Amino acid sequence: MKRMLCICLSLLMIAGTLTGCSGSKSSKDDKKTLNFFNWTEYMPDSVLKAFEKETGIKVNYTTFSSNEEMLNKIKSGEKGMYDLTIASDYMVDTMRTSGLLEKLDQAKIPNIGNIDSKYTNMYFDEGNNYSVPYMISNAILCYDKSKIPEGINSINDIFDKKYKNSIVMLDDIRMVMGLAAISLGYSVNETDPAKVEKIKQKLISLKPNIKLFDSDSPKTSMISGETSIGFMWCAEVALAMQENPNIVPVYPKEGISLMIDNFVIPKDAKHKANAEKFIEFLLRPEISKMVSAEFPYVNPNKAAFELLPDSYKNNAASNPPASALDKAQLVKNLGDNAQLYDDVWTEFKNS
Amino acid sequence: MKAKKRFKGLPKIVTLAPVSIWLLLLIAIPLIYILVISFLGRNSNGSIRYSFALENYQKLINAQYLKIYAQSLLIAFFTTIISILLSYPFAYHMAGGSKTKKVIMMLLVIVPFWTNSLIRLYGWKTILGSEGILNGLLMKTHLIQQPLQLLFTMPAVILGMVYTLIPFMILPLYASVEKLDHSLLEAASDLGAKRYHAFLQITLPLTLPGIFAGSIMVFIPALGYFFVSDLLGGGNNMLIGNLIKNQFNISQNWPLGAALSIVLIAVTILLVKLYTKVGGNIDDLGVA
Amino acid sequence: MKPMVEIKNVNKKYGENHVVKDMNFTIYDGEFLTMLGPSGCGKTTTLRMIAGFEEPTGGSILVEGESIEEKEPYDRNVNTVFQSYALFPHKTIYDNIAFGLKMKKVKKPEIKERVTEMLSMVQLEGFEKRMPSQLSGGQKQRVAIARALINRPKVLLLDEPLGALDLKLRKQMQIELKRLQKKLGITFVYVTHDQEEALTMSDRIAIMNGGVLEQLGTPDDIYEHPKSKFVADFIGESNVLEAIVASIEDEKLILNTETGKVIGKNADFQKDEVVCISVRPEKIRFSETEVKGFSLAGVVKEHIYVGSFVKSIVVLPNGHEIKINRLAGDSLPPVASVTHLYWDINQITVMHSKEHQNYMLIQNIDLGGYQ
Amino acid sequence: MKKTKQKIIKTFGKLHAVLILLFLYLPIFVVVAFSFNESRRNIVFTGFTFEWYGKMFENTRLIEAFGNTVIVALCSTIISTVIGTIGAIGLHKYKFKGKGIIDTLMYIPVVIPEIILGIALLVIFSAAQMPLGLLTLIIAHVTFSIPFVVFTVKARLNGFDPSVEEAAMDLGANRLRTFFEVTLPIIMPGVISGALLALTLSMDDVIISFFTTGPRSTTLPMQIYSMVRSGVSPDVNALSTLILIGTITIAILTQSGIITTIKNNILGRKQK
Repeated sequence: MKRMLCICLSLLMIAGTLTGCSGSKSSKDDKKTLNFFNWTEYMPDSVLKAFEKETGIKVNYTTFSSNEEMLNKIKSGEKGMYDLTIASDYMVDTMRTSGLLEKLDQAKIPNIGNIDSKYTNMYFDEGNNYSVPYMISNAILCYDKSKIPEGINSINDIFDKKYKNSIVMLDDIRMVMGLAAISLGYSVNETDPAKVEKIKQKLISLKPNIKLFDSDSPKTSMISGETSIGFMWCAEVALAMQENPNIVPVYPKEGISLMIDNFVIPKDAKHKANAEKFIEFLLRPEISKMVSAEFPYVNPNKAAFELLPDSYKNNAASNPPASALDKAQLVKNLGDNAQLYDDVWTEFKNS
Repeated sequence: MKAKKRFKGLPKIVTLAPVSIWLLLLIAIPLIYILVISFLGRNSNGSIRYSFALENYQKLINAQYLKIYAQSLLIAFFTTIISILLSYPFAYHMAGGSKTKKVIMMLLVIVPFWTNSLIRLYGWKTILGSEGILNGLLMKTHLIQQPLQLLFTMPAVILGMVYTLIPFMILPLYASVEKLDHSLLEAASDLGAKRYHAFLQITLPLTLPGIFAGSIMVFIPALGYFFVSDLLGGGNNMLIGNLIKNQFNISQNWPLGAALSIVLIAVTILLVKLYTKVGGNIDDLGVA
Repeated sequence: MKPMVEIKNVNKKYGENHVVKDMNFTIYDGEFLTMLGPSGCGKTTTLRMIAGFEEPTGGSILVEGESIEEKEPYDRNVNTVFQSYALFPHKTIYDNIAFGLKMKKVKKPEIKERVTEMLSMVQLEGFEKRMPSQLSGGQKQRVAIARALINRPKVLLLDEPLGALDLKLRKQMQIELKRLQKKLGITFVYVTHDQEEALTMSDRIAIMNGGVLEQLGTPDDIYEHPKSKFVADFIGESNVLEAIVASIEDEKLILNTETGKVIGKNADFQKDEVVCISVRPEKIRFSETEVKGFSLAGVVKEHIYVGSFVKSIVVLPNGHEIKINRLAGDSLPPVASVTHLYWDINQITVMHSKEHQNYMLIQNIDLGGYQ
Repeated sequence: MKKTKQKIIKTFGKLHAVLILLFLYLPIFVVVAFSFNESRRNIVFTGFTFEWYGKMFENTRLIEAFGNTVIVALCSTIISTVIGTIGAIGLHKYKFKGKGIIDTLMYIPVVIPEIILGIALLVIFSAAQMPLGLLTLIIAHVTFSIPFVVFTVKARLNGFDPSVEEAAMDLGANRLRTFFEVTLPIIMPGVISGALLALTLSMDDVIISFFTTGPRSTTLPMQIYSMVRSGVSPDVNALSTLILIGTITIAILTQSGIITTIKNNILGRKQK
């Protein structure tokens, strides 16, 4: 019996090492690789395969689930471990000021012209020397019209007592506090303690209505009918609408907060040229179209926009009305006030 | 002729050097690193300000944090108590079985351990959801008209904790119940002790080390399992785990996170030392 | 007789605890030597030093003239039978016994043959496939012996191997061990705290106490002529009296004990020296009247019938109880009567006593109304 | 009267045991069931299909992650079991100055929040200029597995009779031979359960792996974690079902070793 046991254990080991080696074929760190560090579910496989076929560059795709996770890894890891990553606007600002980003060689990325001028030369990176916009997502409301026939059109509507225990919210300090700030007409980066106190009180009054917080996939609660109102990313709403037609996106009249995700190249990236080649590849209209097909975020690529099907264009979730975008606010770094927001969030969650 | 001088220390070094060096390099150094950070400050852009500061530890004494600590301790306490009540009869029954039965039951307890814990919690979500299986069944059999609100409540978090940690209670309990030699029980009943007397006076006290070991292996992790409260509790309440995670992520305040972790580690080491003073055998902490 | 094992001023210290003090003795080839003494007297430590499990802090141990105290246990041509048998729980009896040969890379067929032969020698034929947990105490003990003897060691060390057996089985094993030792001619070094076992089995006994070798000699030599109070006390029953040499008449000693005069055999004692007398219970005789040269008298306390003989207790005026064994049927003084005790001076032993001062202290006690 | 009371206790015990096992396996039945579910969302069971198993095997990144996990899990389990076992023997047998420190350090990995251990290890690896990859992953996994191996082996060493080792040396086996012929076989059950625990921990770790892995060496738990983040779809269930079946077979193979030895004992006793 013991002998049989050893044989099967050793077989297992051989099998393991085989699949392992076959898995990481190009273990040598040669020219032909691109280490891409991206959000989960934010880049279709088909695009990566197309890029590999066309350029012969193997893409090593690793994922993270929040800007800060990516920052932690890059900040404390060895320099140049990743060649390309995607950071939201405020994070580009943080990384640029902390010297964690490479300057882009604009000449290598002519397609940057395709990007809608609304999203270039933003506060966090004048002249786009460090970043190229990839996708824009905004946090919007939505509701299930079969459960709430009267519908919702403003943020203050969801504070109504009758919606007790029926809202799914993003588990994201800046977005949720931003929502409350906008409902009071404040800036999403409010630092005046008195106003922040008001935001806190408003949020605490909303707590009974909130059934759960979920940043992973809030759409599941809307589709399964667990909740009748949702505050989530526009793409999540778009995907939920495909599964449950009763779901209606809402651009609250008080305004929304916006987040622009951008390609950036970490400092001392080993394959900077490959990264730039990838950005250029992604900016092509037909490729950008492939991305929007699978991830219906707002696409800043004007050229790609024309190619998109009508279902994308008239779906308000992925193609927000111009009026909503003008009033959209960008979340910025809070610097020393971060602790203030963190205390508010802890108290809100604890209430 | 002189036989070669036996190098006496060799076996001692061969056995102790690897584990000690590994622990010193990869556990002691990180611990020192964390301790150092916990006394530093935070720059506005979230990086570490290399200047001595006690602010992190001062900040720990604020109403919100104390509330979180209290809540986490409460949940961990309930999880431990329920685990004991559920595991004790199971371990007792398991220890009573024949040798093959013991091995099979041991296997049955360990195997669920090996599927991804996250997936199993999602399984519970599917069962307990308002449109879930349980509610569906109850509705179909007209036991209830409205779906019950099972998920995103405190009981759901405790259920998740108990579910994830119960094997850590069963195994040490089984180890100490199995070591109990049954002649003691016969002696007790022989002396006129009725069944529950025998249990209270003999079995329970003797299996205390097992209970204590199981409690430590359930209580401490329960303090840190934030993903259970996020999934089944819907993120409605914060545990120490969430608090620490936020410091490292959203608020990028590593020093405060480090201070919180040092406190958590100190509390645990205190518990373990208390455990040894009570006479619990440290080795019981190991799985049977 | 060729010396097999020589212990040369061997010392052993655990920190300040000096367990074996300056041990010196020789064990001859083919001899059955027993190290006997109370627990903690250093006998097991000495045995373990011969086996190689402990290293002496000083002195050397020679086997067949070659010093081995530096050698690892597995390099010594010595085998041990342990008190707890120490059988390999995960191996069959066959593998247990064959272990030594396997280590010496003996070829398989030869192993099989020698193991079968050894199993028959210890009457365990057919037990090859058994596991140790399935054997009784006696069987386990025999497997342990077989496992050691199969390697044909120069010296076999036995650490209280019969300790765990019941009385009847122990008696039987004592005889078997003796028979095996004579048949194989291997030197046995045996450790026990049971004096009766030592007396029945050994060619020579080494009495140890507190890490010191009290006496080394044949069983009857030790029984008849204990060299020290400890040996007398330890081996068999013995009445030990302290006395002072009143006068010496050629080879007779006139001794004043606390409660009377007695006579002993002279062996280079001086006048007024404090000595100990060791008298075996079966060597003391009763007498109605005072016998010449003796003035030791006491009250008969009780007679206890013990199978083949009668144990009597006589209490001396100072409360000291003297044990006397007479064959059943001898005439005995009635209980509570006064009787006089005497003995043949060649059958008792007089020893130098270390507790000199102690005697001086009690010399001038008023004996009072002795009735 | 006494007979029936005992019977009631026995049946209650059995019933309770079955309920606990049901409690442990309920979600697993759900996970396995939904791996055959037609609809993309794990909410309602629409139809039966093997589609997800097929789709899963096409997903090369999943297979690569599985390969990495198997390598890391096996290497870290073997290393931590070896170091842990001989370490446990050393700690059991010998006393030395820093023993208190090592014993306390042994508890740190059990209690330290994973996120901070991950970051601290990452800082050490980058300070030592070690490129992040399978090696650093294995080192990190060994670090948090060793204590569990040490605990289980030490628990097993509790009842170990040292004279058995002396007997082996007495019979001519040097220290190394004694270890392999005597000590190791006797404490094997402790070593196996320690190894199984280390394997379990390594196959379930996400946070520490996130910080200590390189661009090419994502592991399966990390992959599952990211798939779960975008809503659990049946292909994750399919994957988990396969892993479950795989681990059950390994468990039966290793533990059956014990079952057969038990059988031998029973047979042995009958023979006598």
